[in-house]
Amino acid sequence: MRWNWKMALGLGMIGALALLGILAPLLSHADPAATDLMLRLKPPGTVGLLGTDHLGRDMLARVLYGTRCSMGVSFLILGVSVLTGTLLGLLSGYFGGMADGAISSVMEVLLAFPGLILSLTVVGILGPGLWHTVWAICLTSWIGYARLVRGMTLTLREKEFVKAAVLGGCSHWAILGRHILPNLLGNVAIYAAANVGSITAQLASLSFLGLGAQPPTPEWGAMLNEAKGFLSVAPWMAIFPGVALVWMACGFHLFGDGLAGLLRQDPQGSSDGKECGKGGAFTGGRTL
Amino acid sequence: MPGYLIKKLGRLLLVLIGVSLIAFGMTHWIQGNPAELVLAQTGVDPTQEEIERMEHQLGLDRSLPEQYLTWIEKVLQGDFGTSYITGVPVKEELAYRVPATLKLTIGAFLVTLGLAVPLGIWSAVQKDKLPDVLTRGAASMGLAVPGFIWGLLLCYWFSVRLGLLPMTGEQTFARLVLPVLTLSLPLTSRYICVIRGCILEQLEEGYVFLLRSKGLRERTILWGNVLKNAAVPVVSLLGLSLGSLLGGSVVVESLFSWPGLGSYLITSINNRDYPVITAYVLLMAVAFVLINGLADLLLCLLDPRIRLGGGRQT
Amino acid sequence: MPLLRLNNLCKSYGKFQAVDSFTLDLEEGETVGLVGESGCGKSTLAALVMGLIRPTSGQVLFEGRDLWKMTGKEWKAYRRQAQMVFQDPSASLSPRMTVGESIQEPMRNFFKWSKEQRMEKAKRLMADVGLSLEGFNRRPSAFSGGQCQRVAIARAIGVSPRLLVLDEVTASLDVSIQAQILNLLADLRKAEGFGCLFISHDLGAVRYMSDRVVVMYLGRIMEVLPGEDLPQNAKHPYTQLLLNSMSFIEGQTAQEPFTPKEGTFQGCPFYARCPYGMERCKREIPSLKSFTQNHFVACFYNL
Amino acid sequence: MEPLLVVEHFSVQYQRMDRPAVDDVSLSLNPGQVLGVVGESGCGKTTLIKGILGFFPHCVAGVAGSVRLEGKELLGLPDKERRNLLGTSMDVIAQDSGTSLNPMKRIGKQFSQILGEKLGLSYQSSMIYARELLARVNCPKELLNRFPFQLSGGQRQRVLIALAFALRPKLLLADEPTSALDVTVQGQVLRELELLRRDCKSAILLISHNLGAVSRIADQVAVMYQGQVVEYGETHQVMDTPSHPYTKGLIACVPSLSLPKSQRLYNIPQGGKEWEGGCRFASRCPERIPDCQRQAPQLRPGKKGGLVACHCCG
Repeated sequence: MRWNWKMALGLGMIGALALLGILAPLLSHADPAATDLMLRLKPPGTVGLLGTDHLGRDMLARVLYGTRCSMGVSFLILGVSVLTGTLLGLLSGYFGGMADGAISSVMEVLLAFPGLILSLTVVGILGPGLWHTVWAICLTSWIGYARLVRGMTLTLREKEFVKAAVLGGCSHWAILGRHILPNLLGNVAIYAAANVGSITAQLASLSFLGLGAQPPTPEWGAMLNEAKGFLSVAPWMAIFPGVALVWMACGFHLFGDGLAGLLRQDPQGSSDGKECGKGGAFTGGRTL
Repeated sequence: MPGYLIKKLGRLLLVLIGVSLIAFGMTHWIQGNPAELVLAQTGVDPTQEEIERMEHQLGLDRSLPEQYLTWIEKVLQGDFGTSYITGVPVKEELAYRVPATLKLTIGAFLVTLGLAVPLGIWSAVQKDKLPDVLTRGAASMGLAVPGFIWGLLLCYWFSVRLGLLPMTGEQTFARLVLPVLTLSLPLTSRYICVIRGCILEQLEEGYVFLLRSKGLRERTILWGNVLKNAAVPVVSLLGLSLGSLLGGSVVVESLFSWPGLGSYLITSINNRDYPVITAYVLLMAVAFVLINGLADLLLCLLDPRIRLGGGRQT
Repeated sequence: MPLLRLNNLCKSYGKFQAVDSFTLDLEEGETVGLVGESGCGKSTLAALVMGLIRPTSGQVLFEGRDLWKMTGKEWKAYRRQAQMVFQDPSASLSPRMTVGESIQEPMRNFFKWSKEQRMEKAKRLMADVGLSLEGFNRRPSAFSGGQCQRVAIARAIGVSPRLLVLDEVTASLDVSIQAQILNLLADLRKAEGFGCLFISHDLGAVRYMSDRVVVMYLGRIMEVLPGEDLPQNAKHPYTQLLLNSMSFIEGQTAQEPFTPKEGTFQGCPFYARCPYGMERCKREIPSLKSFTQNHFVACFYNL
Repeated sequence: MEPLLVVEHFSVQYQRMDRPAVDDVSLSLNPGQVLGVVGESGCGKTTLIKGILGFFPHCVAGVAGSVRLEGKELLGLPDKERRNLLGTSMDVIAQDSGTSLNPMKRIGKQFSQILGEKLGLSYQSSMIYARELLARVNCPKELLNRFPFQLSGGQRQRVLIALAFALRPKLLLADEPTSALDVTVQGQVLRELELLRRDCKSAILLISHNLGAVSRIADQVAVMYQGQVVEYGETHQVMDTPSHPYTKGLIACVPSLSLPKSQRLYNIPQGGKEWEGGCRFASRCPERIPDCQRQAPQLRPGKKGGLVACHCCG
């Protein structure tokens, strides 16, 4: 597989951030949750490298530990949605009938709730909290995968090589696993690379609304929420988590863009170039 | 065309029923026993007998389908119950909040179209030249970064640092500028990419080759043919994007303390004010489904292949 | 008992009759050619024969047993004994599997062979269809259309089928490659002795390959005749139209233009385009009548 | 007579290809004559047409030689001047009739748009002209009110032919105009093409993979193999007494109806390794001599007339 600069840069940005998150205890000895009201709102350089927030917590530690929360949770959501969405999409596209009817109806009703609102509703029912937001985002983000995979399965199912596999005595599971799944993984990867940015944004948005990670958990969205009230006195409280968030978002975006370009050039990568070519422009499904 | 519309209408109805079932489920199972809730407002611990009487009064002892029908009837009349917190009927609060949100979303939608359509076309025409590269770069940034970050930035520069535009106070035009910009930014970026992509895709089509080989001017080809064809996928996306505006409005309203539905929702979630949440969800879903229905209708009028039922769709 | 018998086979999609009252026998080792223009139901017929779709009415009988009444075991045996090669060579191989894996797959599913046995057989097959072994571990994208078609043929004959359905196997290939594939199929048929249903729009190729030729129009059989009777003894006006068009294109004869009749008719499907149409053709569907011993025509005009 | 079209030493090289797609091709075409170019996929026929039209895709790395229409050099012509030539002086019938018409416009509109811009006709008069044109290709005038997807493949191809002759071009480039059609329709469409050519006195450069179809209407035939012309001469001479082994093979490998039933089809052998120099056809050639691998043969007069590029039969 050839590389392109977008993908390499994006991967580098994300890798660097992930490394910072993993190495957080080595880079900052401060406890991200320890408050010290004596050291409130100190500007960067005076106390700690990045200053302190309104409760005197060390910003460097909070931004670094925030990586673990923001990035780790995003990947968790991504994993759950990719697995569920792909599985359900495959089943509903390949077998059709009752299963397809049921899954498609569920998707259609869930899609009737615009954008972030379904997630908001779920959090509304369950109450604010990080894990509640995780489930809320999972509930919406699998749909994109299911729709993509279902559509592609429907096209692939009619392809001659699948018919040939039927005639070659393959069982349904062999056809799904050996002939259909490998041919749509490329597009799922493109979609996922674009979608992970959107998941990060949703997670941060919900936290920013005060519904996601609850204080004192260090999470960038929640930190920005707290910083909102101190914009005029302590802009650094917003700048550092904001920069981190932008850094991560751009990293994912570049990576996704690069991957899409790469797989689209490579005719093997996407068995249905036209369809995914358009999907690329709409990737991520839900933006804020 | 009638066949297509009837089919779409049928699906729309089914989805609305599904939505109402979810909302009913919310009121029924999640909020706890409404009878107890109502009685709790009196401040005295109710007896079992009182609860049962109240349940009868509220119709809770009837079968579920019956309850659903009564509930639907009430909802259709605009009765969403009363807020647990303020005791004010939800309907009244909504009537005050809806116009504020409408101002915001419609404003953002217009800004999006006004910016994205010319920029998208320009970018496609100037493909790989400087204007295209710059526009695409900007659009990429707008797409990658979460909307509320833009909001915070705009807020910091124009309101805190320059003091140009107010963040609080009356719902004036000046106060609307920042929220509208914030809300439309991600969508504008997305539309620039989509419009550009659709135009470029159309330019590769066989009919463009035919028109070029007849020596027609690029202007005729673009304005007389390509734009209309490229509009089809864009229009089919319009409905969805209004949805993302509605979703985004929650964040923007809460960021700029705009007294719309979104900020009302956030307060209610924090207070577990279930009747408000249910009403909000129902309202949004219905609005969204209807908007999508309208977009379908528009698409149907635009594209003869759908209207006359035949051929492959784009 | 014929190897394959199609008994009054019908398949309709809504109001559209793709295949209508199709009756045909195919003997062991015989090649029947099926010719018709696009949309005449050729590919639907192939899918019906292979059991990929269910007929609306009528039966597909393999050695006298109805496909759709077979037990699981019989069905699996049928799957092995009837194989098919498709039109689009690049689409009929799984893009993510190597060519070697593709060829081995049916063997793995139908035979309890060891891996070595399978590899050996697959390599021998590749040589049989005229491919070098360099490509064994390559993906189909590294192959040309003609080579992919050779791979598809190797995959189909690898399980020693008794019936091979060839659906427009040469249609998307270059002329010189078409000839190669036709000759390859003719050689393999001689060596393996399978019965063959050769479907094509190209009358020349069908005649070259087939013992008997079936001419199909809008889902119905117009004429069945021995291959050597073409082109001289064709009787049906549609067969004659096909022959005329071919020789016109090849620059041999002039062709009279004929404007199709407007409207829809109950009777013969070819009536609208038939220069000899009579009152009776408008109302009645002609059935297949014996002209000579091996020659059947569905036309009122000639009988 | 002054030839209408002269192509001299014309080469087109794509990026990342080891050999030019069109390699040193020289052809000439007199007014009102038909030149058939025959070759299999990948032989550079379509690139040749695009090159004559001046439509080079982005991946073209280099172009050399000369293409002259009525003595006027076409390579490097400014866009505006080329646009004036296109349609009226030269026109093209594209390969794929399915995508060559704008799917969202009625046929009539498409006629009027082209006739309006190129001939300055009003909508009414262009409709009258379009009806006349359709009648000449045996199409009912009702087609003008239909959309392309409501037409059959044969009708679409006829509409394209009518559109091409509407501007009475001096040169018509036809890229596989009938190969996607059923055999019964092919004959009719070819005949209509021939009639219109006679009426408009246009010259046609007809490209096809089917030697038979070309020989029906072409005065001269050029056979291409891997970007090069290997045989070039009068149609009857090339068809009846072919000189080049590739041409012989192409004619013999067609399962013609006149072939005795028991006779085996002639096979051009499969290609061997990659081309390493010398004659491109050498690895498949049954008449190859050692010289063929070493030195590329030049196109020169053959024994039976015409031009042949072969060491053994020149």
